[in-house]
Amino acid sequence: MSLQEIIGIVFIFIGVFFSAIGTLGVIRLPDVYTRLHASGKVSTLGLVGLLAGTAVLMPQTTIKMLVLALFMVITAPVASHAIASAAYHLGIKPKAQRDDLAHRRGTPTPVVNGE
Amino acid sequence: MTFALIIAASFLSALVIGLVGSRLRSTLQGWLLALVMGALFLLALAHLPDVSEQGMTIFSVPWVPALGLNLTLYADGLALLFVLLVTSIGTAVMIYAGYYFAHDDQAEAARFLALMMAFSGSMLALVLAGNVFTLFIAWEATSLISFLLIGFKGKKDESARKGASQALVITAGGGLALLVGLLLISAATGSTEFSQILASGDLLREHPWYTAIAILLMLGAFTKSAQVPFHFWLPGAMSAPTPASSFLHSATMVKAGIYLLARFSPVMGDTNFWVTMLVGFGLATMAIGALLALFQKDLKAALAYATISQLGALVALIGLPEGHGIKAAMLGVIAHALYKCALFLVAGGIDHATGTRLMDRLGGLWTRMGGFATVTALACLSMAGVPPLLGFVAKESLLEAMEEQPILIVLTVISAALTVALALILFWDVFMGTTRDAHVREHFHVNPRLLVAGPGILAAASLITGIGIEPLLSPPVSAAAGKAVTLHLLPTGFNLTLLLSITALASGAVIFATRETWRTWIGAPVITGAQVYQAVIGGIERAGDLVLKTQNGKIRSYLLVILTTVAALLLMIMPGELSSLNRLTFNIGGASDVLKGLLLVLALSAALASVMFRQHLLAVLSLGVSGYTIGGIFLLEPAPDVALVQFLVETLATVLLILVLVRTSEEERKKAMERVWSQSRRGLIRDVVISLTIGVGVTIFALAAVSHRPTPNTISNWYLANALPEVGVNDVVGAIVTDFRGMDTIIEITVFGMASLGVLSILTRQSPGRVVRVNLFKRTTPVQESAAPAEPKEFQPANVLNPRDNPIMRTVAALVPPFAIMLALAQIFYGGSAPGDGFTAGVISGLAIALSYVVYGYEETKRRLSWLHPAPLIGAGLTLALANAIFPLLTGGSFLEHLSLEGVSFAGIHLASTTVFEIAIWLTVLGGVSTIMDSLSHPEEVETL
Amino acid sequence: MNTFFAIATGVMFAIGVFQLLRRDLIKAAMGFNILFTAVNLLMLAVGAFNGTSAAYVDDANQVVGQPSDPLVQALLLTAVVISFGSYAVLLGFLAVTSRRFKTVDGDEMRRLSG
Amino acid sequence: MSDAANLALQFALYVMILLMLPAAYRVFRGINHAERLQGIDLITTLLIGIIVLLALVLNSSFVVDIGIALAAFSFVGTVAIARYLSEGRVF
Amino acid sequence: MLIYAFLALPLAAIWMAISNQITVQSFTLGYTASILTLTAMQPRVVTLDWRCIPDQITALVIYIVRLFVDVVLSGIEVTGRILSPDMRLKPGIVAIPTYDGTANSVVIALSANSITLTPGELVVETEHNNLMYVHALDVEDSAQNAPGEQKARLSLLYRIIGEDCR
Amino acid sequence: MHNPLLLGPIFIPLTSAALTILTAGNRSVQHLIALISGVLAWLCAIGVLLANLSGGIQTYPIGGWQPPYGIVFVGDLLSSFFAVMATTVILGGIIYILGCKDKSVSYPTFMPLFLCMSAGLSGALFTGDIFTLFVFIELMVISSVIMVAISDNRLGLEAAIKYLFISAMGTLFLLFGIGALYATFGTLNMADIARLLADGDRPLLAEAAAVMLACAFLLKSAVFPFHFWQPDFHTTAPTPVSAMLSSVVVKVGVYGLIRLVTLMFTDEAPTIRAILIVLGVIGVFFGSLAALRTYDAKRLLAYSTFGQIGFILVGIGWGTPLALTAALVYTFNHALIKSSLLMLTGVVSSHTLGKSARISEIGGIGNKMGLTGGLYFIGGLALAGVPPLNGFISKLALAQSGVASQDWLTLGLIIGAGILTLIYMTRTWQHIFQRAPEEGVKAKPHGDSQLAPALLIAGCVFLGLYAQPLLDLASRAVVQLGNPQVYIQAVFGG
Ligand code: NA
Ligand code: NA
Repeated sequence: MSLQEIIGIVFIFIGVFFSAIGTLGVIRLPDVYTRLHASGKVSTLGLVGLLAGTAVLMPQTTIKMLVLALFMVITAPVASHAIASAAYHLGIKPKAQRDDLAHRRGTPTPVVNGE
Repeated sequence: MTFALIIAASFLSALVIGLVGSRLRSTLQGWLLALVMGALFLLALAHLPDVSEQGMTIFSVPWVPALGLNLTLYADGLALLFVLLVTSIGTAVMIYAGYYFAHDDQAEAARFLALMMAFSGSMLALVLAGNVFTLFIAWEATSLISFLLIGFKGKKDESARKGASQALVITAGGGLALLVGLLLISAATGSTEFSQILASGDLLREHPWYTAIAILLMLGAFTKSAQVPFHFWLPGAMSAPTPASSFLHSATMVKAGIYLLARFSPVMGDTNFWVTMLVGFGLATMAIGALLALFQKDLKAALAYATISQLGALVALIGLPEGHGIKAAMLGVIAHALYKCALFLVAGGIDHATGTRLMDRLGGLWTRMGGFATVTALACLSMAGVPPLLGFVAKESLLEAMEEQPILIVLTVISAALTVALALILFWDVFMGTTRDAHVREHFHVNPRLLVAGPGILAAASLITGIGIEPLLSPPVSAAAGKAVTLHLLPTGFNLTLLLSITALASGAVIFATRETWRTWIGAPVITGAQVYQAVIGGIERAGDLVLKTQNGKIRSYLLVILTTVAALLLMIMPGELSSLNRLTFNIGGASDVLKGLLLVLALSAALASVMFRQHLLAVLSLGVSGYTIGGIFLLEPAPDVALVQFLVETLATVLLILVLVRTSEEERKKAMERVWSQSRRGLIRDVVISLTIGVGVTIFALAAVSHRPTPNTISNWYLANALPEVGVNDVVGAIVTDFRGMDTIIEITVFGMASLGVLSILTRQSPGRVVRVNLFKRTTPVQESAAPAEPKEFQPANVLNPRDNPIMRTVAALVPPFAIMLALAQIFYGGSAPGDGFTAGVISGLAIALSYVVYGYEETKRRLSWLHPAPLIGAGLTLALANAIFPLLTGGSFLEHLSLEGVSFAGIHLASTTVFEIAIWLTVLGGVSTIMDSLSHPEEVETL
Repeated sequence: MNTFFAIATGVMFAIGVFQLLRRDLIKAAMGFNILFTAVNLLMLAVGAFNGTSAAYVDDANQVVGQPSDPLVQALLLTAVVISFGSYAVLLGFLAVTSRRFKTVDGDEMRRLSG
Repeated sequence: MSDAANLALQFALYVMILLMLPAAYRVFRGINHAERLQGIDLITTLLIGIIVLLALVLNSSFVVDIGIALAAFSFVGTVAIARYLSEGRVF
Repeated sequence: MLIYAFLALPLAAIWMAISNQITVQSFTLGYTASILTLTAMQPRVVTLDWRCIPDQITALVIYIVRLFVDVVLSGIEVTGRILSPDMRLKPGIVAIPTYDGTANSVVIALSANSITLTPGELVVETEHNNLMYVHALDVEDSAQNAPGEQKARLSLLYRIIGEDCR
Repeated sequence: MHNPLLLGPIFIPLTSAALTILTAGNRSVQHLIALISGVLAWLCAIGVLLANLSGGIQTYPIGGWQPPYGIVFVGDLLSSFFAVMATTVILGGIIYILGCKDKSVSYPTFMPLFLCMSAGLSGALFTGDIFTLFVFIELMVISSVIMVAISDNRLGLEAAIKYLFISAMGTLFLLFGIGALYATFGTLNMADIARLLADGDRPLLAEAAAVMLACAFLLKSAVFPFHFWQPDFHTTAPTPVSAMLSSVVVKVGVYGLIRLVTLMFTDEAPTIRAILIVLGVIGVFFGSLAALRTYDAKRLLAYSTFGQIGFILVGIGWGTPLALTAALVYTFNHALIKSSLLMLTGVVSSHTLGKSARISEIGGIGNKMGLTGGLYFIGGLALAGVPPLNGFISKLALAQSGVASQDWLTLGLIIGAGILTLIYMTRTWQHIFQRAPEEGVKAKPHGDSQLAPALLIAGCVFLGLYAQPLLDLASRAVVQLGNPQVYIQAVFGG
């Protein structure tokens, strides 16, 4: 294996690792809001890793990878935001020690219940 | 040729009277037509000497030679006899009809008379036919015209419509049997021409099909000539205006069956079967008809049953072996026609004058209708068989023909006695005594004076022919009988025949005298053919109702039937396939297979989950997952182009399905879903069994397909080799889609465009009047200002809920769509070397626009994208695609030929027709996707074409 | 693997048929979708199976490895688009049934019978 | 690319596809719609990763185009469904 | 709109990337296509001031780099939590002021974006362009730090949109 | 012979469809385009037929790609015969549309859909490629389904939904068959498949393909037990569409079946034919009995189509040259008769207040409509096979071939069922045109124009009186069908 391949593979494994952790988080974390942190950030990081690895292993795709990564970094948080917002609207209460939003809406604060 | 002219003249005068008759007085119409008829009669008479015993083809025009269908006329004595009959009776009837309609609408009279003339033509064609199909055509034509004539008063009279329909069904149904019989005859003899058929008697009688042919011919004849058990249509046909009843239903049309039997008797007759059938049915009909006639109160009905009886006698006569009865039959035809027609016409006159035909309301008309009474007396005497009238001669020959068989003679005498009784009843109850109904007495209309002329001529003819025109009558009868016949018109001595005649007269008188007595003893027979007919029709109708029950309206049961059928078919064929499955291997060849397997498991479980979920959204989402996974499988295949399309289509499908969820009432959806889950155990098991059976069938099918795959020989290798040199692209799939099989793609995008126009149409149809016409480049906004209630809310968080005020969403919605459209454009221009093409570009652009909708809202997006007229875009795209396809034709090339500017390329794009095509696809698909989404989301505001 | 693939096709088909036979028309529409997916899988099984590389040629008109059958892929593209068109029309219809017939239950939508 | 690298890539691909199972589990057995949507979002992200890896395995750079396209339009899908969840309509 | 001429540049770059054609011709085509696309789609993004462009670009690059850094950091941060046995969770939703009720929507979007990519934070809702409700994994920590971070973030964002031209 | 005229019946309507989308704002222009395209398509179809008579089978490889690699259009006598029939009736339909007062017909998307349906129809007839056949059939299906859904009859939607589901089954069968054929032979060109089938062994899979394709075609022509969609669909369609569906569109299935048994699956043909006879007889009775008892005059005609297709299937089933000739002639004549009858029913129901053809509402409505009544009567008689109309010729030919086949049971059954046709047609005629309307029922003074049905009925009469040419044509087509080698050579050598 050439150095380029080693670097590429390393990146890819980093990517796979974070993807796995992101998925694990989605299983493990207690409510949808906390899980969004895992699915939105960690798995995005995983993807970025994979993209970086691909860019190394297949240099002709570097710019494409960059474009894709940028796109994901810009849209992934928005998607998370959209899901969180929808969840809150659906009346899914966060497991929260403090809920300014509920407070603002006039509902008594924390109901520790994700279901 | 003359005979052809006679037929043509009938039809022609029908046409003329139909066209101009309404301007003439109906009596004039009647006289004119009588003139024509009379002329035709004389013309035919003039040809009497020309017609030899041996018939011959006199006229033939090929019509459809391939089917042996020619218009052939064949003349012999038999035919001539009937021609004379039709034209002579016709003359009288036409005169009568003119007066009969004197008080009616002239146009109606013209319509009626035209039909009558057309009938004459058809009847003449029937008897002169020299080709089996000519015969059949004329046969059906008479049935049809009879149908129209019976139903002539059908506008108000339901029984007329019923009777017409019944008569048609019976006679035309018999006609179909006749057709088959004629087909068999022509198949057996190898010809459709009478000239040959009539020379093939031995062949036919020996033929294995003989019985079948005989039965079929008899079916035709018996139905037409109202033989038991088909007789009932004839009384039912009495709703026809009287001239029609007398002409068709006593004198001519009902004799068509007699004619048919007589015509084929030389080649088909004289076998045991023939004799038994004809004599059996004939005599039965004769007796039953005569009996039933006595129970009728309606004058016309009584006459109809008497006709049935007489027809029965004629059939029996024709059936007699060795042509014994032919002479009597021919005489009977003439005699019956003359007196019965006259009687019918009288009945019409009475009906006209008194407004009723019920004998128990009539009586004592002698004083008021002297002419009619005289006519009736003559006709009744003829009917009763009193010398010197023709009826006597006919009855004499009848008895003479029968005299060898005691049973026959007994039946004949009984019937004759009944007929005598009927004749007496008819005359006595109508004309003698006092009028029984006061209303009739007071409301008597005087008939037109000359109304009696028609029946008078006929009655006179009965007398004259009886007394002394033997020379006139002899040749045709001889011709029909096929041998010289001597007619003895008056008793030649006291023999058995005369004795029987007298017996019949005497017993008839007794029956007449005791009529009050026996009428109370025996009620009218209960079961009649009409009831059987009703029962049969009722049975057919019930069968129809049963059939209609299968159309139960449930789409599920329809699908169930279809799928069960296919499952059965698959299970029938596919097990045979199992033997060829030994080529199958269960190995897993490498990583790609494992991955595919994983994805397959995922796809299947997602699909299964979509079945199991009780909430629609969940089912939609799992379906989406399943679709994405399938896309993954395509990718591993590797089929990147298909995978991309699959991803896109699945996304779009999910969005659309959600739009549908939005537009359907949640309550109804929940109700439906609850019902799905409360399905009975039996139904569930049935569905599962069907699904599994089909699954197994498809599995075997797929296994077979997999094991048969023709690796080395497919035409695909040609595409792989030629994509780059011929079309200049690296993506072989793309080359096939846009060039090698570009036509499929044109149609495919048309389908897509039409589908979207369909969604548009069906959704905007809900709000009619919203058709907005747009200029392609100028927007006339259909958007109505929705008067949104501006209720101030306490707290309005700006979130996804209200993305218009959500800066996060707005910004992303500004950035992503241009990016997506650039992506789409790249697929259009560089699709030749990468996955993606015009279609994927269109969907991506459409989804980008959808994002704008989601975020900016419908109205704001419409304002911003003022160029976007989705539906016209479809038209533009299709037009471009077709123009691109047609263009090479103009330069002498092929339709959809690949054109490219050799050596010219810009930014790596080879300038070729393919690019134009891709742009066209893109436009169409973009228009389509936008149209679908617009209409599903905002049908009230959507801009239509 | 082919064998498994074929079996999976059959299973997918069975699922689709079962779903199609639900009285809830929206579910039945999903069954429609699944059935077409299944038939697409079958088409794939028919032709494209032994490929190790996509059906692309390089600029020297060479194919690397064993390409998957391009014709079947092209047919699939057409079939996918066409079945999607039908599906979209069906969805369009379902979108108005609720309003027009006041039901999305197939068994209740039987004014046309007899 | 060397065999070892290829093996590693295939391994990575396996793991990524296996990861889709728990993500799909979130969709199928989620407690509420938001979680299911989250699961779908995750699946899409994983799928993009898989596509990129596949481009490497198949050694065909054009496959990544599919990933880019998928990223673009799956985002639309997520946002649309989120809006449907919160407001009951899409646009 | 002049701004599109400017915005078309990155799009043209993206065009060259996705079409794999890094040539002048490709740029020309891509640029033309971008202009057309932008004109067609009418996105409303930022105002343009020629004098500020260099600064804007600098700020944008810094922002993008920070974005990537944030992705990495927050990824690692959350990973740490997921992998720890008790996940050290003190979740909650805190309101963070955006300081300026009249803030440009782009600013809010970008700041929301970067908040969401900040370790342990996720924007749930925004209110009247001056308040964001942020879900935090460690609510105390976030309540303490977020306003300050937001201030720094905003100054960068105002540079990007050219309102805080240096 | 490469003959670009083959493109006409397909691409002239298709192009016109595209143009009518663009000119949707102006109905007159739409109508003009449609009329011109109808005439041109008709002329092209006739041109192909004539070229065929003089120069043998006509082909056209699309894009210049030679078969079996490219798609080739083939106009042999069979397909040009069908195409002439289709374009004739379609032209009639277009003329009807010009004078039609239906709301749905005035809808701007109607014309494009109608033209696409006709393009799909001709395409399905002319294509020599089995997959393209599928594509064209889908075009036809989708266009017609939409026109039915937007029909003035509010239940059109219900019918359309049901049809869409059932038609999907047909699509599946078709794709199954295509897949199996491709799996076996690696090609899609029908001539190529025929060649390979004739040369090599015939694996069971190919037989499965035959069955699947047959099922698809049976479904398209609404043969028992795949018929359930048809009465609903044909009844609720807007009149001009219903006239096309019931007369020519169902015939695509017939065409496909004939192709199947004469070109490709000649060895399996006896089995398929035996099935066709059984299904045909069932259809004859099923359709005729249902027609007798149904509640709507249009629906009656739809059920009648079900029955009449049965007659045609029996002809194909007998399979002798004469029987096939009869089936072809029957197909042609039925197309003219059924389309005109449906149009006439439409004319009458356009005079009712609710545009209804329900028996309960339509009674006596035609009482004052002498011409319509006369035309309907002639049409009804033609349908029942009464001489001298064209329906008689077809029935006669069929009956003769039945005698020649000596299949007495079937012959007896179908002849017996013939009387049912007569019963329901005359009953309906009496009900609509002869009786007086119910008290208080007034017919609207203006309704659809009856030019088109009058022309078609004139055609019926003409083809009855001047029947030989059509028979000759059909029998020439049958002779050609008897030798598939000619077709194969024309595709590959031409
Ligand atoms: Na492509
Ligand atoms: Na491509």
